[in-house]
Amino acid sequence: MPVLTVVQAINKALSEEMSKDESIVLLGEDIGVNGGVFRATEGLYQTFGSNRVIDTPLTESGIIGIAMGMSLYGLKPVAEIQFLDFIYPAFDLIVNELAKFRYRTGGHYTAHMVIRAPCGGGIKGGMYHSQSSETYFIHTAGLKVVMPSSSYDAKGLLIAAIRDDDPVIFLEPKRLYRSIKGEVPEGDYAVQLGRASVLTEGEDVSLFTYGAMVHVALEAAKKAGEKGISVEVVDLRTLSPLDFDAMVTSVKKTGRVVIVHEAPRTLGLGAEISAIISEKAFLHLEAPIARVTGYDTPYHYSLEEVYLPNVEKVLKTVEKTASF
Amino acid sequence: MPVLTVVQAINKALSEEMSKDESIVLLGEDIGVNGGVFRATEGLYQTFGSNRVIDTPLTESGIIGIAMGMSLYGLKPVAEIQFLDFIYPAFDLIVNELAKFRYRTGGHYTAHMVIRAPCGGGIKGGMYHSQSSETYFIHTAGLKVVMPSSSYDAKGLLIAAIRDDDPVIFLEPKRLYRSIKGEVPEGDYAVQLGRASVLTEGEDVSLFTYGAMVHVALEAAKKAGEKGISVEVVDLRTLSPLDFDAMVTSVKKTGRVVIVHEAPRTLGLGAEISAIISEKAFLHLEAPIARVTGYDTPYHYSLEEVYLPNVEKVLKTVEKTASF
Amino acid sequence: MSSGVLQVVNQEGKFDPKLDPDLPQSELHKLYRTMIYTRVFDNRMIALQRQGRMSFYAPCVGEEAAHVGSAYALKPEDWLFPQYREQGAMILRGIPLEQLVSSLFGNRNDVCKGRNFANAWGDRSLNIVNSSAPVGTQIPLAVGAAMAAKYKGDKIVTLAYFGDGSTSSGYFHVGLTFASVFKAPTIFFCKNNQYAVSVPTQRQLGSENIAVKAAGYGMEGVQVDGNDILAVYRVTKDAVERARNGEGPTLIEAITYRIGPHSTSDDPSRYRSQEEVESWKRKDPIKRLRLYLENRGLWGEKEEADLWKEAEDMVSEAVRKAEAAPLPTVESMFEDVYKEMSTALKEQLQDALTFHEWG
Amino acid sequence: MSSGVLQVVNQEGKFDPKLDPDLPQSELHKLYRTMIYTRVFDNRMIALQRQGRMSFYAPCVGEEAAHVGSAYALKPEDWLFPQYREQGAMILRGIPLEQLVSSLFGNRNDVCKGRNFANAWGDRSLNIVNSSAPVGTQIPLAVGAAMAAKYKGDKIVTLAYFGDGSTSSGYFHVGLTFASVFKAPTIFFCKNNQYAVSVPTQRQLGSENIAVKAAGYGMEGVQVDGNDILAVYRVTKDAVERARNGEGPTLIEAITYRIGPHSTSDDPSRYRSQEEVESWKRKDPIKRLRLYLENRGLWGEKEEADLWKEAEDMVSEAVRKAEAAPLPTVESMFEDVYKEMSTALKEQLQDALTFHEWG
Ligand SMILES: Cc1ncc(C[n+]2csc(CCOP(=O)(O)OP(=O)(O)O)c2C)c(N)n1
Ligand SMILES: Cc1ncc(C[n+]2csc(CCOP(=O)(O)OP(=O)(O)O)c2C)c(N)n1
Ligand SMILES: [Mg+2]
Ligand SMILES: [Mg+2]
Repeated sequence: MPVLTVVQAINKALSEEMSKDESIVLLGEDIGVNGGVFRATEGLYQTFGSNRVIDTPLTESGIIGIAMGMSLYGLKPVAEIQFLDFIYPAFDLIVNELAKFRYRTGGHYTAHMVIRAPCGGGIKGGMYHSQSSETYFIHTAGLKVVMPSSSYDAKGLLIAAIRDDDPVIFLEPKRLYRSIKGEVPEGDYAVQLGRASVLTEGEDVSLFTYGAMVHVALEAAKKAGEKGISVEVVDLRTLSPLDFDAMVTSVKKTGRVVIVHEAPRTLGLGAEISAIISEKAFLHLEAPIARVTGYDTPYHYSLEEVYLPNVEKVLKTVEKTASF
Repeated sequence: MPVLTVVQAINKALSEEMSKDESIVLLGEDIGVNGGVFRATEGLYQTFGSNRVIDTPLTESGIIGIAMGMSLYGLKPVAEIQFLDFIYPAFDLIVNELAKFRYRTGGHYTAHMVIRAPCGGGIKGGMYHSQSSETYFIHTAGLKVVMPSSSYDAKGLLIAAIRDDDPVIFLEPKRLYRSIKGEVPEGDYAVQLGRASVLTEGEDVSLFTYGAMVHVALEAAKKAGEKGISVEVVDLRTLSPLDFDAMVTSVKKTGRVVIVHEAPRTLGLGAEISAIISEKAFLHLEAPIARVTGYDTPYHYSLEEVYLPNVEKVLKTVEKTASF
Repeated sequence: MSSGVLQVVNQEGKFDPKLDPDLPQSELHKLYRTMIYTRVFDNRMIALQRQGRMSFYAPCVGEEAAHVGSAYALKPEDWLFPQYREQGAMILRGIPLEQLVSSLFGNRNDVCKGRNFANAWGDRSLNIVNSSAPVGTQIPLAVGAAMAAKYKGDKIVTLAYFGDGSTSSGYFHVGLTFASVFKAPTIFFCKNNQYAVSVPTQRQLGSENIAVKAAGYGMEGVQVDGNDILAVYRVTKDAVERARNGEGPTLIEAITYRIGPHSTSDDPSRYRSQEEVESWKRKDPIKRLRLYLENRGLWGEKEEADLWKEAEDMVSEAVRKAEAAPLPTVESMFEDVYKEMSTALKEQLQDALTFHEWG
Repeated sequence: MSSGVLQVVNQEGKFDPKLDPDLPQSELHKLYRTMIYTRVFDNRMIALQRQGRMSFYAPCVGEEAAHVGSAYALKPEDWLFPQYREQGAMILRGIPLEQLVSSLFGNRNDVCKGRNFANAWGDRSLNIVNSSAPVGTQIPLAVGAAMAAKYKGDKIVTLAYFGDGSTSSGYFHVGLTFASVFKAPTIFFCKNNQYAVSVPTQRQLGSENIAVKAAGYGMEGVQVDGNDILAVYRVTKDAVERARNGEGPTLIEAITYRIGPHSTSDDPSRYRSQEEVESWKRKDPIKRLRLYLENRGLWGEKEEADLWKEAEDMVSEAVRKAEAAPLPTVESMFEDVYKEMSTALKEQLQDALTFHEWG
């Protein structure tokens, strides 16, 4: 099986799906002639032409509004937002139109489309090229939210997102684009939306995470294992709708939970996970649910190593939780 | 002391502060000649003139962008968004500029301003005139978020918000505008931001809530009291930054928590409260933390009574939590 | 009307034969009939609201020619993106009166399952995309649909309605920008009814009018007397033809006036004079078409009386049926958030059903 | 240059005496000097990035005349809202070179405490509002500041810089709408450098140019040769005077070219030809002013060599000092989120300090 980086896997998903389905078109800034600032759409303009790989004017509300109008008409657009940090000019369209269209039209009109956006930190991009703002989308009923952590999932989840009948916000941890490689099958496969994945089985602590933090979590789990703590790392993969069952099953086994994400702490996804577990597995809990998260400050440029959860922080928190 | 409705109290706060401080100007749609669609700015145009009560073009990004530019120059604008549901065209400016200005300029430039917006349901306004989207703002570091539940607090908190050096999102539960009356002192007083208020002392269950739901909670607490359950109702008032201490103190006493808000459940403020209490008072908890919230659907027009938390729902949940 | 504003029929019903589109009698009757139905519908909905039988309504009295005339220039396969004040266009294209009322009541017969507040009509089978409340969002959506049609090779156009206030929205700019860059077959139809709630048009623009904004996009821009249905039809038809021939978008400014309140919650006496309203009442678009028809010998007292009676009866019938329909089911509240109901929503539905039984 | 585009000095340094603003020698030298410093600064920052000593940089090579000439038309009390590619305006107004570099390094000496990524300069004491990354947001902010100044009776103007790409943003529209409705003393200065990253200007607009968009706002719109610093100064000065006299805003389109990459992460060979770049290099704004100075006998070889040497030395010194400064403190990461640190942030600071010790 070919070994691809995450960004190559994304490129593959786009190009294979576009070959199969003429109703898929791409829109975004610099995605055509230039192949995308992260090269996610490299070569697609050459293969599929300017009618299907559309370099747009510089306006995110335009990109999303136009893509959505196209989807109402029956196309399946995949819009790229150059950095998740720049999605907010389209926030009204996403919250008030995209998320509510199926609902408010009684299921008659639907927006079958995907918004792809590089997210998260770790590339020294400062507060406008590092945001993890998934909360805004997870809180919005009507949207699905997905974030892969590996090349395999990147391709499989993107294919699933493109085929999904609901609007999907597809968040790509940009620091994994080139730093993570993995085997990726040629051709058709989809990773089902809404399903978490247990990456390491464990008995002592459940570690729930997603995106780039999966790799931090795995490293911390390994180190914890060396110290005799057995950690179950669960990659959520789909952030909305959440896979409750996977989480509750794991907690019933371990009784202890650490949640890791790089998004700010207050009302980051960790809050919801903590609340759900309290509701659904209260009597199984043997320690407080701990969160290791980004801080409630704008993302810091020169101190990003301080800002981000790292292996040490996760490890210490796992130890503390295990020994509570 | 005069008895005022909530909307009259807001009007008073605006007019008294404007009389004292020339740097306060108001901006919004229909706030001048028309006195505001909810009449919150009634009479102010006549008193302070068109330079201080500015009827704007129909663009929320314009209103917030202009108000913010004014605040950088040293004015203290109070911008009205006609319904919170229409704030999103300004979301980019709020998240990427307003919330981050002090931070990114090293404290040199600050945005001393307030955004007022009627929020919430109960007036048969459907999905675009009933939203409770406080999560988007609470999750955003750099913003303060306030929601009063009485006439007294409405005036006192708005005065505090107008005087505060940080940008404040001031959310006004529109269904209370005329349905709630109360004594409001003439003249100067402020209700400190960041402080919750214990409305009824209780021993068995802590009930955390805010805004219009306070009145539902009080009613449910009364009925619970009749059944022998003593409920402590805490009105959070400031949603960001949260008053941890008040909550933890209450939980240490009762060991049982019910959270009520009309915002959608997933990543509504209840999630954060639940997570914080798990973290800070785990060993005091005697029952799962329960949430009574709006559902994860767009706000429903004709079934709003089903959508919203009501006294019965809260009461049943309190009973269940008390008897766990 | 000032120069540069196309007019075919003047206030007295005199018309310029060179400009008259010369529609057949049956078609003229259809237009007239639609406007009368619309007026009757509006009046009845306002009455229902005043009687407390409906929560809210936004009438279009005085603006019927602007939207009926423009919608009439479209083919059924063309797509319409309404704002909310185009009742006549809904009726012309064929949304049944009972459906319009059911939507306002939010009852179980409503095709949108009672979920929408006021004037949010649409119908997929008629290529009318339901309007929503946020001002301006329909503009880029209409452009996107037009670009999709062009991509698929469908020879259709899209038309977006919006008001003078909506031109201040960022969506106006991004919609016109995309349309001009991609030569999208879209008609941007602005109903300049002089107010956005209480705010007069001069507060929305520094330019002398709205049509002139087209130049900033290298686009055709025209002004038309919005109370003259034949003039409206003419300019829209020209724009539609250009768009269908691949010559790109047009911005149309139809000059009209909102005779009624912004909505049943609005008190227009706070921001405009009765004289102003009266002066515009004299320009009533319905009267205008009637005078034209009479001048051409195509209409009389008897037809007039019969038509009003018929419209009143049809609207009464629609109201009667709609008012009898029950509320939507609790289950339906949780449908259509996603195509398949999520686990969380299934749980929440159970919760709602439990509590609904107590209620 | 095409007709309608103001030019004072042509590519060969020939100038039209009737249009020449006739600045004193010392002022001309100041402008020239600022452009040379800017060029040297740019080249050095690119070199630092290539050497891995800096993470990212966006140069302004080729565009110096457009922003230096326009900033020069302002008084110190006027407010500047930069985009990010106006290094020369920062230098002209007096931000110390060392501060510019410290900001790029994000070190402890940076007045913004090392929090910003690339080119986010500003200085409150110089009335320069720090730029941020999101495209276009500075436009309404500049209008708001101008309206506030007008309200306070301060006779100042505000100037917002933005690029051709930024004209597609909704902020462009709402900013110009407010400015025209309220006659705000704002100059909208568009540096049309032909590209927004890889996207050429024609992809941003259906209109033939950017200046024509002013008409849609009833606003003055002018085009100027952006590589001719005297022409830029002239049109900006006129606009500033009009604004200061209460005659409202102006949209200026300065036609120029980005000779370098969009940023150090960009590879322009993917989207434009070397010939195109070469043809614009021949229009170098620095060479243009030098030829003008030489033609007027105000500059020679010796001065030229000395100036380059001086600029190189000053930039070296600034880099040396900035590179020696330590990172900001962990504490400082939690400051300025709010005026007072919240309880949650205090707890988080403790957390960070704990973990930072282990690291
Ligand atoms: C984004 C947004 N802001 C505010 C409102 C409240 N609002 C509803 S209609 C309206 C005025 C619209 O004016 P115009 O576009 O001229 O249309 P008209 O009502 O005159 O037909 C306003 C301010 C809204 N619906 N959406
Ligand atoms: C809202 C937003 N979208 C996308 C970007 C990414 N981006 C940064 S600069 C730029 C191009 C800007 O072009 P222009 O306004 O012409 O200025 P120039 O870089 O040419 O000076 C883009 C797309 C951004 N910073 N902000
Ligand atoms: Mg209007
Ligand atoms: Mg550019």
